[in-house]
Amino acid sequence: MINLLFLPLVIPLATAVACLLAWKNQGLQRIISLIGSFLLLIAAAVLLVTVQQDGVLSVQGGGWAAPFGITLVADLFSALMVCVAAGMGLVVAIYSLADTEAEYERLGYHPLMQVLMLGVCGSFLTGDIFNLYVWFETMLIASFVLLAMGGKRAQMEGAIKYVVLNLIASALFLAAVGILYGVAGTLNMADLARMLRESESSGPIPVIAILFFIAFGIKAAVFPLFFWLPASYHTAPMAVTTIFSALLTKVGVYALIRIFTLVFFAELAAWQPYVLAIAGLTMVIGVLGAVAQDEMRRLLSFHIVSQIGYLIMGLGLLTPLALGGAIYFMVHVIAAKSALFLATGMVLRLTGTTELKKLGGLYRHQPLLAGLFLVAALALAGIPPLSGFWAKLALIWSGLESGNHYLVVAVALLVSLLTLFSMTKIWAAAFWKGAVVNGATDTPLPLSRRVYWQMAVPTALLTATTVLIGLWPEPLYALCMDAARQLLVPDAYIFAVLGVQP
Amino acid sequence: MSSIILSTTIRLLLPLLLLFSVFLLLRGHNEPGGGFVGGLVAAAAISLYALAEGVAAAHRILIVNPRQLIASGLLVALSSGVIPLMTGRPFQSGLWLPYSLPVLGHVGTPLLFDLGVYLLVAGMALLIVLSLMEEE
Amino acid sequence: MESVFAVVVGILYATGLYLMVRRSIVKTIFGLALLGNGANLLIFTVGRLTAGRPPYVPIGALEPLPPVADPLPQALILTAIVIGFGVQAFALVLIKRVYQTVGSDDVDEMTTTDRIADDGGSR
Amino acid sequence: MLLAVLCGFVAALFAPLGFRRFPLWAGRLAPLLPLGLFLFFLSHIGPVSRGEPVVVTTPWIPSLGIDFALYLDGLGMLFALLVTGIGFLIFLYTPAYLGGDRRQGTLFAWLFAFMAAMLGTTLAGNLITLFVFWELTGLCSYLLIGFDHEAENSRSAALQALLVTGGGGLALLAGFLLLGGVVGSMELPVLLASGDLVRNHPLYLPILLLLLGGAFTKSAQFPFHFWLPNAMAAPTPISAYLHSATMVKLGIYLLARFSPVLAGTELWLALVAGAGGLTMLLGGILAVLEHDLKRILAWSTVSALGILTLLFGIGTPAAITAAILLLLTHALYKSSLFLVAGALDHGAGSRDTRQLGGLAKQMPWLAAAAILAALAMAGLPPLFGFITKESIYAALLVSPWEPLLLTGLMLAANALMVTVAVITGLGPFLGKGAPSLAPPHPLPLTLWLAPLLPAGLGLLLGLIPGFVAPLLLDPAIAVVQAAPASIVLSLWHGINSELLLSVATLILGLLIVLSRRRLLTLLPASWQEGGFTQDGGYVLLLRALLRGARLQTIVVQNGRLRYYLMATIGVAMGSMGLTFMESGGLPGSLAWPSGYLHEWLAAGIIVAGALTVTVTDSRLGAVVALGTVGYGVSLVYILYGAPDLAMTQFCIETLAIVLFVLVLYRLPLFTLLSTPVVRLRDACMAAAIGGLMTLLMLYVLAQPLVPHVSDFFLANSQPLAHGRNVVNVILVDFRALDTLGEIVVLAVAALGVFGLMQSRRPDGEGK
Repeated sequence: MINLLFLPLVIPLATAVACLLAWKNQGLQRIISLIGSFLLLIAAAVLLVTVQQDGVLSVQGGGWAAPFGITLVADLFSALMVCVAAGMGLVVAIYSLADTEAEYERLGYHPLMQVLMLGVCGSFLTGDIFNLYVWFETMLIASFVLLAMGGKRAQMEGAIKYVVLNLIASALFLAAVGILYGVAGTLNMADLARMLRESESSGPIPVIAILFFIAFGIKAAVFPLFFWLPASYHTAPMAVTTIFSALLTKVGVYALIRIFTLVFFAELAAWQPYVLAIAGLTMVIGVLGAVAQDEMRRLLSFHIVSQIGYLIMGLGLLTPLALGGAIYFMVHVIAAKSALFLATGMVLRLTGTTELKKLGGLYRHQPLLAGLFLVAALALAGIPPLSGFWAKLALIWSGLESGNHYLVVAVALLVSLLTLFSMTKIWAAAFWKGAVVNGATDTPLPLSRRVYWQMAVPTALLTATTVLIGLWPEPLYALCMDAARQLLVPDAYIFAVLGVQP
Repeated sequence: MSSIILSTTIRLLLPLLLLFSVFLLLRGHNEPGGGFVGGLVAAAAISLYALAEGVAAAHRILIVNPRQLIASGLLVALSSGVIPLMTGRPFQSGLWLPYSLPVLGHVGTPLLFDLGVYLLVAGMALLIVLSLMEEE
Repeated sequence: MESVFAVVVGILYATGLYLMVRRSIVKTIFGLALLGNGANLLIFTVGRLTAGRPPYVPIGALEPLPPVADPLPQALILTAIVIGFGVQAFALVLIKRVYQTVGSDDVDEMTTTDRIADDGGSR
Repeated sequence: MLLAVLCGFVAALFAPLGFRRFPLWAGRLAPLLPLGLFLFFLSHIGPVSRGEPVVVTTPWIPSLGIDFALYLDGLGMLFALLVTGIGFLIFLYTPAYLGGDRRQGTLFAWLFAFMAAMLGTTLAGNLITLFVFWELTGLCSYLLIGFDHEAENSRSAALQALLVTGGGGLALLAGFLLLGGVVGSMELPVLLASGDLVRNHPLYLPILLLLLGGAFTKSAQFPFHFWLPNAMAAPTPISAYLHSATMVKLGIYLLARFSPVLAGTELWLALVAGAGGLTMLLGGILAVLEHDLKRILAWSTVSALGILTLLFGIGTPAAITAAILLLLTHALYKSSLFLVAGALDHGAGSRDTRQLGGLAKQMPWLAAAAILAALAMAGLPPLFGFITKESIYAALLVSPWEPLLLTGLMLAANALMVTVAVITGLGPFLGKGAPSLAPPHPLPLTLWLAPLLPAGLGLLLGLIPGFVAPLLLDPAIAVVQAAPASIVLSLWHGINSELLLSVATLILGLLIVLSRRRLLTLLPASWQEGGFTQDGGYVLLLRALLRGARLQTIVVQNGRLRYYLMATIGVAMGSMGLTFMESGGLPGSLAWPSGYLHEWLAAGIIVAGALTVTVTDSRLGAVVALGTVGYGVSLVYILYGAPDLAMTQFCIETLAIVLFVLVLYRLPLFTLLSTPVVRLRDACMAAAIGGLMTLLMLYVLAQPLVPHVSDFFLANSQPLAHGRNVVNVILVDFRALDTLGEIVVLAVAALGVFGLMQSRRPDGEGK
C-alpha cells in the first residue's frame, strides 16, 4: 500500500477536476465535493492508522529514489495533520451546503476548496523543500481566489493586504530555497538534515534559516508579521473563513515545526529565547486585539493570532512535552476555533449581523446554538476538562519544568485569562443580553429546517470533538507525544526517506 | 482592429502556429520546447485571432471553452500520474511503450503529462486573455 | 560573473520592495513583478553560472558532455516563473478590481477592514 | 466513590429535560440525590474517622502521567458532608422559591454540576484532578451569578467573579505545577508527606504566593474581597449555597489542605494571618453599614472567611480546632440566614432591613429558624456557635504571635457579628415593619423548613457537642495539623477569660446595634445608602485594559498596507543583518569579476530596466521597462546554458506585457503620494535589504560547491527516463509532482481572473 501516501493528493485533485468538468451543474458539484471530502477523510484515517502501526512511511514520486525524486513522507505529525485537515474539509463541505451563495458556486467555489485541500495535504506530506513551496503556492492561490471572489469592497481591501504580504512571504521562501540549494546541493529535507548535521561550520546557514523563519512566520501569522490576517479573514464567507482559520496558519506552523526540528535544529536551539519572546508577544498582541473588538468575526480572527503564539511557545520550549502539547494544541484549536466560526456563521444567518451591539437574546431564542458556542468558547479559553486545558497544561508545565522560562509561562497564563474575558464578551453581549430594541434579533430571519441542520450538525461535530478529546484525551495525547518524540529525534524520518541511518 | 491585412495574415498563420505549438510539445522531451512553451504559443495564436476577428470568433474556432481546456488538461495530467498507480507503481512513475511510434517516437506517461500541461497552459492563457478582452 | 549578478539581484529586490511600499497600489504590482524576477535570477545565480553548454544529452550519447549547466535550478526556476506568472496575473486583475471597487489607488484609504467596530465586514 | 462524585454531572445533563417534562416530580426528586450522597459519605465515616482514607485512582492521561484520583480523608469528609447536606436543603428549597420559573431546569442543571464539581474539588486525590474541579466550580458560579442574564448588573457581577477567581485559578495552576515539580509527584498523599522538602526549597516563596493567590481570590480575602457581595445578583438559594456555605470555602479548604505542606513559616503566618485579620475587620464593618439583607450577609461572610483565614494562618492546634469548628458552624447558620432572607423576599417582598419588621406572627417557623441562626451567629449558649466562639478566643489567647492584638481585633469582629445577627435574624421579625410593605403571603412548607433544619442542627450540636467531635471534627483536625487530634467540647468551661470575652463581645455588639442609627448619620451622605462595592481597583483595571487594548490595536493594526510591509521587511532586514554579524560576515576577499561584454550588457539591461520602472512616472514607460527587465533576464538564461528557461521567460514576459497593457489603461495615472522624506526613507530601507540579499548571495557563492543531486539527473535522463532534454525530463518525470502543483496554480489563477471579472460589478460602494 505504498500509494496510500498519494491518495491525500490524488483525491482532492481528482475531485477538483470532476467539479471543473461539471462546471455548469452546481448540484452535481456539491455531491462530488461531498464524496471527495469523505473519501479524503477515509484515506487520511487509514494513513494515520498505518503510520501508527508501521512507523514513518515514505514513497518516492515517480519511483525515483530519494534524494533525486520528490519524496512524500508521513510521520505521525504529518499523518495527524492530514487527518485533521481532511476532517475539517468534510465538516466545512457539509456546512457549505447551507452557507454558500449561488454566486460563489457559479464561480468555482467547490473546485477551489478542493485545490485548497490539495495544497494543505501536499504541504503536510511532502519531504522536499521546493515541493513544499509549490504546495504553499497552490494553497495560497486558491485562498486568494476564495477570499476575493465576492468582489465586495471589504473583501477587496482585505484581499489586497492578504495577497501582497503573502507574496512577500513567498518571495522570501523561494529565495531561501534557492540559496539553500546553492549551499547544500539538495532539496530533499531528510538529505538536508543529514548534511547539515554532518557539516561542522554553519557558514551562511543561520541567515538562510532566518529567511525560512520569516517566510513561515508570515504564513503562520506570528508577531510582528501577522497584519494580513486580522485585515482579511473576517471579510470572507463564513465557511471560507473557517477553513482558512483552521488550516492556513497551521500549515505555516507545521512548516516551522517541521523544518526547524528537522533541518535547522541547531539554529532553533540557539534562538530559543527569541522564539519564546515572539511567542509571548504574539499571544499578548493577538488577545489584546481580540479584546478591543466589538464584532464577532474580527474578535475571533485576532484570536487566531493569539493562539498561534501558544504553538510557537511549544516550538520554542523544545521539550517533548511542549512539542507534544503544541501538536495537541493544534488539533484542539482547529476544532474549537472552527466551531466558534461556524457558530458565528449561524448567528450571522439568523440575525443578519455579527456586531455585538446589535445582537442579543440569542440564549433565549437559540438555546442549542448558545450551548454549542459556550462549550467551544470555554474550550478555547482553556476551561478544564475541555480540550484547551490539556493543551495549555502541557505547555505551561513544560515551561515551568525547564526552570528558566517563567516569563513566557506567566504571559501564557495571563493571556488565557484574557481569552476567557474576550469570550465572555461575546457570550454576554450576543447570547445573555436581552434582545436589542431595533436591533437584529427582534425578528430572527427564518431558516429552513434543512439549512439549519446543515449548519448546526457540523458545528456540533466540532464542539463534540473538543469535549471528547477533553474528557478522554489519552488516545490523542499518546499520539501527539509520540509525534513529538519523532520530531525531536528524526532518525526514523531520515531512515524512512533515505534508507540509511543518519 | 479589423484590418484586412491582419485578418488575412492571422488566418494563414493560425494553423501554422498551432502546428508549431504541437511540434514544440512533442520535441520537448529531447530538444528545447515542452508543454509550457507549446501551450503558450497555441494560446498566443488564438489570442491573435481574437485580436483580429473578435473574442466571439475566437470562442467559435476554439469549439471548447477555455475552462474545459483547463479541466481536460488537469484530467490528462492527473491520469498520467494515476495510470502507474493502477499497476502498483508510485504515482507519476514513467511507463513507456516498448516500441517507438511513427512521428511521436518513444511514448510514455511523461509525454501524456506534458500533453496535459500543454492543454492546461493554453486554456489558462486563453481564459485570462479572453476574459480581459471581453471587458473592452 | 556571479558576483555581478548578485548585485543585480540585490538591485531587483531593492527596487521591487521600494515600489511595493508606495502608496499607489498600481506600483505594488510592478514591485511584485521585479521581486519575482529577482528571486528567479537569485536561484539561477546561486546554482552557479556555467557559460555555454545547456543540459542536453547529444543524440546517441548517454550523458551530456561536461561541463554543462546545472539542470535542477533551471527546472526550479521554470516552475517558479510559471507560478509567479499565474499569481501575478491574478494580482494584476485583483488590483484592477480593488481600484474599481474602492475608487482609489491609495492604499492608505483602504483601512476600513482593520478598524474596530465598523460594519464594513458584515453582509 | 467515583460514581458518587460524577453522578451530579449526569444529573445535570438530564435536569433540563426532566424539569420541562415533569416539573413537579423533578423538583421533588432532585433533593434525593444530595441526600443519597450525604448518606453515602456518612456510611464511610467509620474507616475515615479511624484515619484510613478511601482512595480511588484511575489512569486518565498516562502519556502525561496524569491520573484521576479521589481521596476521602477527615477533611474531605467534613466538606463532602457539608456540600451534600447543605445541597439537600438548597435543592429542597429552590423549586418553591422559583415557583415554576421555566428556567428551573437550567438552574438545576448548573446546581447539580456545581455540587459534583465541589465534591470533586474537596475529594480530589491529586493536584490536576483538584484543579479541574476547582475551575468547574468557578464556571458554575459564573453561570449561576449570571442566571438573571438579561440584567446588566448580573452579567457584570458574573464576569467579575469569573475574572477574579479565574485569575486566581491560573495562579493556582502554576503553583500546583511548581509544587508537583518540587515534590516530584502530583499525588496528594505524597505531597502531604513532603512538607519539609517544600518549605526548604528555593521555590517555596513562588509556590506559596501562587497558591495563596488561588485561595484568596476564591475565598474573597483582601484585596480580592470585592467580588463576593456583587455575586449576590444570583438567586438567593445560589447565594446561600455557593457564595456562603460551600464554594467560597474552597480557598479555606486549600489553606487547610496544604497546611501540612506549606504552613509553619514566618511568611505563611504574616501573609495568611495578615490577610485574614484585615478581611475579617473590613467585612464586619461594611456589613453593618449595609441595608440590603443579602449584602449584609455577604459582607459578614467575607468577615467569617477572614476569621477562618486568620485561624489557619496562625496554625496552632488550638487555632486549627477553632477553624474547623467555625467552618461547620458558619455553614449551618449562614445558609439558614440566607434562606430566611430569600423566604422574606419571597413572602414579604423586600430585603431592606429598614422596611422589614414584626413578621414573627405571620411567619412563626421562619422566625424560629432565623432567631436560632442569629443566636448561633452571635455565639450565644446553648448553641454550637457559642462553643465555636469560645474556642476561637481560646486559640487567640495562646497565639504565638501578638495574642493581645489579635484577641482585641477578634473582639471587634465578633461584636460586629453580633450586630449583624441582630439586624438580619431578629430585626425583620421583631418590632414594627414599614407600613408601605404589602401584607406577606403564607410560605410553602419547604421555604421555612429548609432554613429551620440547619438552625436546629446548630442547637442540637450545641447541646450534645461530644457526639460529633470524634467522628467528624477530630479526623479533619488531624489531617490539617498532620497529627492525631482528640478535642473535648462542652458548653460550660467555668468562668474564664474566654467567657468574659464572650460577654464583652455581646455587650459591645448590642451597643453597636443601639447606636448604629446614630453612627450611620455621622457618615457622609453617599455612604448611607449602603451598596459598598470596593471594586474601584478592578473597574479601573478593566477600563485600562479595554482602553489599552483598543489603543494598541489602533496603532498596530492601523490598516495601512505599506506600514505592514515595512514592518515585515524591517523584521526580515534586522534579523538577517544581526545574524550576519553574528556569523562573522563575509569570508575571503572579492576579486573584480572578469566577464565578457555581453554578460555585462545583460546585467546592465536588467539594472537599467529596474531603475526605470522605479523612477518613471509614465505607466506605459514602466510596462516597457518591466518588459526590458524580463527580456534581460531571459538573455541571461541564454548566456548561461538555459534555452528552455529563456524561451519560457520570453513567452511569459510577452504575455505579461499584454496583460499589463490590457489592465493598466483602466487604472489611474501614477500619482506621487509620498513626500521626498518618506521616499528617501523607503529607498534607504530598500537599498539595505537589497544589499543584504547581495551579501548573502556572495557569502553562499564563496562556499565550495557541494556535489549535488544534479549529477544523477544528467547521468540518468537518457538511459532511464528516455529524454535528452534534462530540464524537461526533470519537469515531467523526475520532479513531476512540482509540475503538477504548478499547473494547478495556473488553473486556479485563471479561474480567479475569470471569477474576478465575472463577479458582481462594484455596487457603488466606492467613492
